[in-house]
Amino acid sequence: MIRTPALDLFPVLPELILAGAGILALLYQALAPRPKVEGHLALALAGLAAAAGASIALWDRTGDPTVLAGAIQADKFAVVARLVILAVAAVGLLYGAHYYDRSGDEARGEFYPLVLFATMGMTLITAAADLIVTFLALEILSLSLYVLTGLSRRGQATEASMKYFLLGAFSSAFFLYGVAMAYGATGTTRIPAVAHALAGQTGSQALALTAFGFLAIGFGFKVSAVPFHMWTPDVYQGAPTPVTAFMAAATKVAAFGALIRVLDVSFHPLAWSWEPVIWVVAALSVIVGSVLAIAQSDVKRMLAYSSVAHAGFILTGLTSSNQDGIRAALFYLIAYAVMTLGSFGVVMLVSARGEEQTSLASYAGLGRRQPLLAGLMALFLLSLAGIPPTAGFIAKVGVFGAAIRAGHWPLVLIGVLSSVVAAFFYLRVIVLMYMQEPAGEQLEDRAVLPRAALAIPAALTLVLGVFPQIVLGVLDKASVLRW
Amino acid sequence: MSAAGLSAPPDSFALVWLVPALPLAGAAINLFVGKRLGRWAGWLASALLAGSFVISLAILSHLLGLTADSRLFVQHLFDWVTVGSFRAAADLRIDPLSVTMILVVTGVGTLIHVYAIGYMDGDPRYGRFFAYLNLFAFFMLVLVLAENYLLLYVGWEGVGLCSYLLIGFWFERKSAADAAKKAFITTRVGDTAMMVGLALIVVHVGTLDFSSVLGSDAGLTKGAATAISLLLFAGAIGKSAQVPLHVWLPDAMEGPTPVSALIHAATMVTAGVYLVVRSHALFELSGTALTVVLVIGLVTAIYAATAALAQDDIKRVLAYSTVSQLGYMFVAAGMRAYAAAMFMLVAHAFYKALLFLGAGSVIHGMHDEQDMKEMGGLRRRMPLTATVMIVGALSLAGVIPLAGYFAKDTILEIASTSGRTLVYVLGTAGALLSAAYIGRLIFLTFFGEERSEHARAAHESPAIMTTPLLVLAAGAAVGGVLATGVEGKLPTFLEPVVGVFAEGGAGLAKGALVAIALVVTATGLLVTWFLYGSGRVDWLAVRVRVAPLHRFLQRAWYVDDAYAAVVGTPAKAAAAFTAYVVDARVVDGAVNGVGILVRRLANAGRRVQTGFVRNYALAFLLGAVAILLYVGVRF
Amino acid sequence: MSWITVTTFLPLVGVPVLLLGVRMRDDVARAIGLVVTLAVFIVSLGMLGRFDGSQAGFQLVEQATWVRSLGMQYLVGLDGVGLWMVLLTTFLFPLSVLASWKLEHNVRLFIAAMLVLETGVIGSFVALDLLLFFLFFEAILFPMYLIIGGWGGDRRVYAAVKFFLFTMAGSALLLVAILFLYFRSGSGGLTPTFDVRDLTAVAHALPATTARWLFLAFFVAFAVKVPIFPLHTWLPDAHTEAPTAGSVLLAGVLLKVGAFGLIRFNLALFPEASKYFATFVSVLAVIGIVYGAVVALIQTDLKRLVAYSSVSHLGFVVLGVFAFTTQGFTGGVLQMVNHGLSTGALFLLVGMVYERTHTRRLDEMGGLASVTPWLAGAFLFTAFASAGLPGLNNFVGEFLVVLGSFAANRWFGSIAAVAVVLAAIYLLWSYQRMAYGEVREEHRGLPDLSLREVAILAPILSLLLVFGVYPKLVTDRVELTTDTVLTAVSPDHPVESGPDPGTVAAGVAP
Amino acid sequence: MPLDNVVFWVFAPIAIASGIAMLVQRNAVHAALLLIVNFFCIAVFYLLLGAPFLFAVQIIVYAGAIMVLFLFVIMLLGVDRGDSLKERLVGQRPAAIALGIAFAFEVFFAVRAGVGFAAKAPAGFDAVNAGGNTRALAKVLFRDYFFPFEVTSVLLIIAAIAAMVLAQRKARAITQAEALAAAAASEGADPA
Amino acid sequence: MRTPIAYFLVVSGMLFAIGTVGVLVRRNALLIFMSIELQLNAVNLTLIAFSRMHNSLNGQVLAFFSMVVAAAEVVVGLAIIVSVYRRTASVNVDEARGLSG
Repeated sequence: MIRTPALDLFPVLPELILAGAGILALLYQALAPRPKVEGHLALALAGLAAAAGASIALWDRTGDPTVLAGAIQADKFAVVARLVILAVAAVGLLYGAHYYDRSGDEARGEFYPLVLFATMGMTLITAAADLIVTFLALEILSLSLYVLTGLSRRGQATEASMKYFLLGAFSSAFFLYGVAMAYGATGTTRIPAVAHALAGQTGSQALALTAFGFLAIGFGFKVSAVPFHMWTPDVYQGAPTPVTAFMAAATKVAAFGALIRVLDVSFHPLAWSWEPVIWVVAALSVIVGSVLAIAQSDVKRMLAYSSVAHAGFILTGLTSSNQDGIRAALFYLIAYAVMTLGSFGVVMLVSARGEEQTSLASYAGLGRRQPLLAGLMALFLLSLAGIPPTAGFIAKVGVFGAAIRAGHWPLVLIGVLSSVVAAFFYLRVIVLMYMQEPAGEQLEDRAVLPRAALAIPAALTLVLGVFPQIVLGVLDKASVLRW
Repeated sequence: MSAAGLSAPPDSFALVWLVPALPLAGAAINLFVGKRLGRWAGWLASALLAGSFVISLAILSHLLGLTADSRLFVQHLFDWVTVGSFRAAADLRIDPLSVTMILVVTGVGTLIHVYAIGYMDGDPRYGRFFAYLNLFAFFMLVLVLAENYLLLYVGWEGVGLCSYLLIGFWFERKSAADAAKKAFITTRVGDTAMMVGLALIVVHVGTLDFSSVLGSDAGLTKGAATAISLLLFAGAIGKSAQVPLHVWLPDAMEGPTPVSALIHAATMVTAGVYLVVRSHALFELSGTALTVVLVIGLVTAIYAATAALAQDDIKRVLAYSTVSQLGYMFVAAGMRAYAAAMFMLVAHAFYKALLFLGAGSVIHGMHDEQDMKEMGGLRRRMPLTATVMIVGALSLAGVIPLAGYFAKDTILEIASTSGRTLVYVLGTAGALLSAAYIGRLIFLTFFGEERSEHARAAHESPAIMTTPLLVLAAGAAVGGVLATGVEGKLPTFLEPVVGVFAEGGAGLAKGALVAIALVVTATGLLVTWFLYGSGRVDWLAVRVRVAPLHRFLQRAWYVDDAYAAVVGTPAKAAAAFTAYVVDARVVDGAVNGVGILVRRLANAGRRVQTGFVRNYALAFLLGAVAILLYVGVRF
Repeated sequence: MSWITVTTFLPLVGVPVLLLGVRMRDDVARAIGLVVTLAVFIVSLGMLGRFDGSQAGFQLVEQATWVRSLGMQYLVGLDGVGLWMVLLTTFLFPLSVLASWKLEHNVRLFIAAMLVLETGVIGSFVALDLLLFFLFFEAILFPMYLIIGGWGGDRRVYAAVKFFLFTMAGSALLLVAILFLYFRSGSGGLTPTFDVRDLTAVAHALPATTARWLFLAFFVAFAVKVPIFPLHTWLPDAHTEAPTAGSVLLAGVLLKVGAFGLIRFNLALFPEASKYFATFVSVLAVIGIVYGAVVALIQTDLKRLVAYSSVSHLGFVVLGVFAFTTQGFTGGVLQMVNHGLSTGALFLLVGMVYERTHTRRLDEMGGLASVTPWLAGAFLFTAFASAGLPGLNNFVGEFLVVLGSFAANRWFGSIAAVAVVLAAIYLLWSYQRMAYGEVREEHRGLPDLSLREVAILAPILSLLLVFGVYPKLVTDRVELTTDTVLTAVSPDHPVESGPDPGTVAAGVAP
Repeated sequence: MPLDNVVFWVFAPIAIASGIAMLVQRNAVHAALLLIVNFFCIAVFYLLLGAPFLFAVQIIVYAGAIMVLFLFVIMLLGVDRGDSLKERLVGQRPAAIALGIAFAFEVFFAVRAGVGFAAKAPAGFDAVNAGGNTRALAKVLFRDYFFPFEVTSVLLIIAAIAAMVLAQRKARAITQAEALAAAAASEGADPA
Repeated sequence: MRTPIAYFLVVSGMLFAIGTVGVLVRRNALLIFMSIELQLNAVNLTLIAFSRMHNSLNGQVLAFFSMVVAAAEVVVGLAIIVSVYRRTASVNVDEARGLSG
């Protein structure tokens, strides 16, 4: 008989709830005579809410930080990351419900379970304490996203889906190779155990470093860091906008969550060796993302490049391998999630029925035509550009501060100068909205509900900008990785 | 303002602040409600200035009642600039020099105000004119009453402002607007040097108060004194239209004639002389500076006199004459004969104001014709004007016993007795030229045949204009009583300020000097009579025959043209180069260049994003290999 | 009462009302703007009353924890320089609102942008926490950008973007330096801080080379804003394209943030480096003075001309400040106020001219002195003030700067003085082309100043005169700040404060 | 030369060669077959390395199910005519090959530094595999890795959804590919 | 076993490299995908080799998980490729260039 260890499933309750909700959604779609959008939405949101509740309940959990035979890390970091992802998913679902309702695609019932499963993968990855769990979670979220990306009638979506899949699978192989190398180096894939082995010099340095390299490549792909970013613009542009919003915001949080664990736990003993890699990748991301965004004429594509740049900023924070860096990165991720959701939400509302109006030109005169949308968009763009008093400003100060504290001021210099370049293309949209006349007739989506949903990111953008301590106070605790 | 004044002893000195304040009030009133006052604006302005004159007289009498040594009073109005150790207050100074000046300014000024009531009658901006005139008087009085250089500078620039406003009073005419601008800017060149001079004073002495700077314990070195003096003198050159900054004054004749009389003859232009006299301690300490003053004055005196010879515009003759006469004052100052300079200043104020106002009367009568070629024989049409102008002319030419004679004769005498033979000779030559150009003016204007319709239709001016003329003529005639030679009344009065002139002994005998002066004057007048008054010479034909020379003189030795070529054109080109090449192309070009560069980079980067998924994978692998290479190096 | 906090954030009171009042009439929006800005002005006057000129250091300080995790505090306070900058700001804003009365489209948004801008600017002047300062400093950008780009001239977008990016690029380095200092202050087990007062000691203890690099980082940020040659090229475009209120505030207030930053941060934090770079900075300032004036000489666009004159005038400020003499410094500060008033007034007047003639090109104007004598008169008055005519405000400042810099370096002072001539040339030249000569046919019958315009001009022109005649209003309150800053720069600097009583006594001198 | 060495040196070249041959093979079906060969070689290595269970899984699942699915799709889509090997992207191929070689070398050096070519496998693996590899594996799997094991189920559900969603036709008729994909999904779950 | 573990690792690395090159040089989406499968198999070999080296079965378990993942991935991947083929009647990835720049 195989003796199974004591089951403490409490720490993975959120994932279990999500998986359950996903299966229920699937069943609803399959068994209900006429599955309704409202039904799906209610079910999915309830699942998210329950998962969130379960996560919050984990906040004060004491006891062994590593549970389930070393597979899961039950710390505050995971709680915060989960909550962010769940919130993003909720907004993403709201967007999606509206989007598929509007586009007249036969009710995409699969959207809801897929988002729930993807969310589960994302929350799981941030809590993973074993590299193989990380890998599995990574695959869960990736496979869901490949499908979600193709979840549209448009040819672009299919193309994006294929590109995403091929490159994603390619990068998965690298990631897995990294896991293998880590195993080879230390004889284990438990994230804390790897660290212990490396700190105790019992592992092989060479293999460990190689493992780090491969894992960094895999994560680099997921977080869209240069030069592993090239799928990003195509996929962001091709995917249905709600999926883009969800993917852009949540994947980044999830992937960075896992990356932070890997870097700051597993490979913490090798920090001196990996910091330069992150440094260079951060610099490249910031520069390439900012510069290439300038030449774009499609808003989604532009935001995709901007997301590359933001990945670079977060990495900038991570060059400091301590609590400062983690806290800064977490805050940045929260801020980024908020503003990305917000901006893609506006993009969705502007883009009319399908995705006809995602070109920059369709933003001309938006300030006149739809002052509310334009105002919100301006707010999100300013936040993305890092102008106070928005969340983006505090976020940038945080990551730059962390990097400077670690002595990486040249990187920060690159970062701030790239922000200036980046400001240019954010401003360009604002120029279009407020300083130019509308060009021709535009289709307009006047739905109220998604607009109301936008109030959440808008409010958060300001609140995080003016009273960041609310969140930072929480992050002070969450940025301590217990292992 | 008045608080400080009231705390002073209850005599007329305490009222000194009213001297500038009255015209200031007039300016304010006329500026804001002048239109409503109508003709009363002029009367109000004149009355207020007359009030100042009365107070000035009271102050004079009070001053005369004091012993020579105690003739100094400083009224503190308020602290103006106090920064660190540097302090400059709004203090007014009463001493013989400033009292002399305020008497001239308020006295002659009042007369000119009254004259202007008639002259400006019917002008649409009548009220504003008097506002400006009053404002001018205010600044001029501040200038001469100031107890420190900074306050003096306020007046100095203020009169420049008013000069600008008044020259450009008829701004619809482009020439007037141009002249106004030219006047302000040209004088500002000198003013700037003066400002640097003030800075230098502060650096060396720490204060700008006359009592400290000019006192014996200022502790200036000879070099510093030279630098300061020359910088101050540069200001004087600008304001008093000396070579090489004289070019603005002839053009300034675009202003209404009372303005020319008040500002460009009697008062403002003499501020330079006042400055030199006031600062004589510095100049004397330097020595070199005095020589410069002397040379500049001498050159100007002769140069301007030659130019005056060839002008056709009656006011331009007088303008060049003023420049020349101011040169004489600087010559005097340069010879340390400050009292002589001051006397010439006073006398000149009378006869030149008289000449200008007379010319104004002529112009008025000629329906705004200023060209002497169009005049002639006006003595019949406007006898009173002719009479007083001839008095003024004779005074200027230096005919005994008119005021002008004493003024000029004193200076030449000093030149001779102090052994400055060259100065004496050139000064005498200048006197000859003076007699000639003023004679030419008189003969062309008042004698001979009427040469135009206007001349034939000319008429005498109203009493409001002629009355001041008469007063001034009296002054020009008998002003000599103030000063006969170095021991006259005015020199004695000024002695506490400027000291006694104590050089001499050498040179020609008094009788010889008088004789030479008479001969010279007579020659000048006679020659011009022969040429222009006798009717025997076709002067227009002569002019054609000596055209190049005439042109040379008429254009005042082409100085203006030279300036335009040497300063104006290159400066404009340099400015254009800076703006359109340096600023737009280089500096801004660099800025936009960065923008373009980033954009190009972006477009190049876009091309990398080909859409080929295999390219993406290649980039991916490139990154992967690079990272692995790095970690490979690390182990 | 928390004077500073109230003054700083009072403007924001109007913003939600304006943004949410979708159906609001334009008049109501304007009225809200005017009432709020006037209220701010009145409150700020209270601040003037509470300020004690005889007390060194920062006053009316308010402190509160804010973003504990980042070490950022809400820390505000005033010294003499800040006080006048705040007053200048609160004074100019109501005038700018009034000047924008004729603005037509999207008035609500415009007024809201103005109010946000006001908070940003005041905040920059009062912040004593470096990061808080940076926050305000950056927060200024967007509203100003909107004002230029939304309501400006033909090339408004170019100008607005240029303004934004230029300033942001400058401040990029600033942020790096600020963070660097912050962490430096935490070395040795201390709690790191952004508190300027505490950082002063930290910064003074830095190695010379480090301090110099930091100085440069700060300097670039502020030099862009001032602007110091050759970082000025955003200014003419921004000024020219901005609507009247934008130009007024840009010239009157925003540029001062740069100069203020130099004083508050560069000099105070890095005295040694300031001294080290003094000649370099002064040379740039002198170049700016002459350069701005020379370029202004041949501008045909009235606004552009005034813009370049700003470059020249701000050069005076920098020159004075970096002379490290009491006179120069005080003159510089005085010039900050003066320039704000006189150039602000010039832009107001240019706006009024433009409203009538619909052109800014000098060659399309002429004869305005005949049709609109009061407008022309006001313009001339201001032009003379700007040209440094004694008795009006600029003179004293300029003279003190010349004096102060002259004491430090004869050449700088002298060259700066030369620019005074150039100022007279371009101002008079432009006035002549605008106001003198024959009236153009299409300009006959233009109305002279309206009551609203008189209400705008009367206060500001009066101040031009008041500060010219009685500059002590400003200088007395700046005196101790001057001493503090200069003592830091050169410890051997003689503390010169106050006239010794007695020497001023009126009466007959010996 | 011991047997395992012989086996290694026989199958290693075949594995490499079949891999390379796959790259240059124009016909997709042939390429798939070459891949099966390759997988078989790898399976043999598993046996050598003491993983008989995985040897079986490799052959059944990989070579059997997965590659058959590939072949099926190739034929279904009719893309077995063979495609041109001409490269249109400039520099793509040389760069790819160069980087590939560089990559292989990097791994080589990492292995040399991290493991060393002298190091033989430690003794005592039989003890690890005590009670049979499958049983030992199960012990580890269900004790240490039971949670990840459960997690894989989600993966499979997603695979099923993917098959349904992406391959569905408008009429929502279940196509062969869909059926196959679904079948493969359940097969993937089988070994568990 | 006498064969050094490193040999297996090197073979694995070479196979991975071959798979990588395959992704880069093949244009048929199916072949690219097959190359990726080759990469995954190479990794599995590495895992099992390390498992032998460490005398632990963890590596084998990891390889097992990897196979499950590979299976799921194949389903999704083939479904995507089929849907692309449906739309464009081609599995040539070079023809998928609707998104670029």
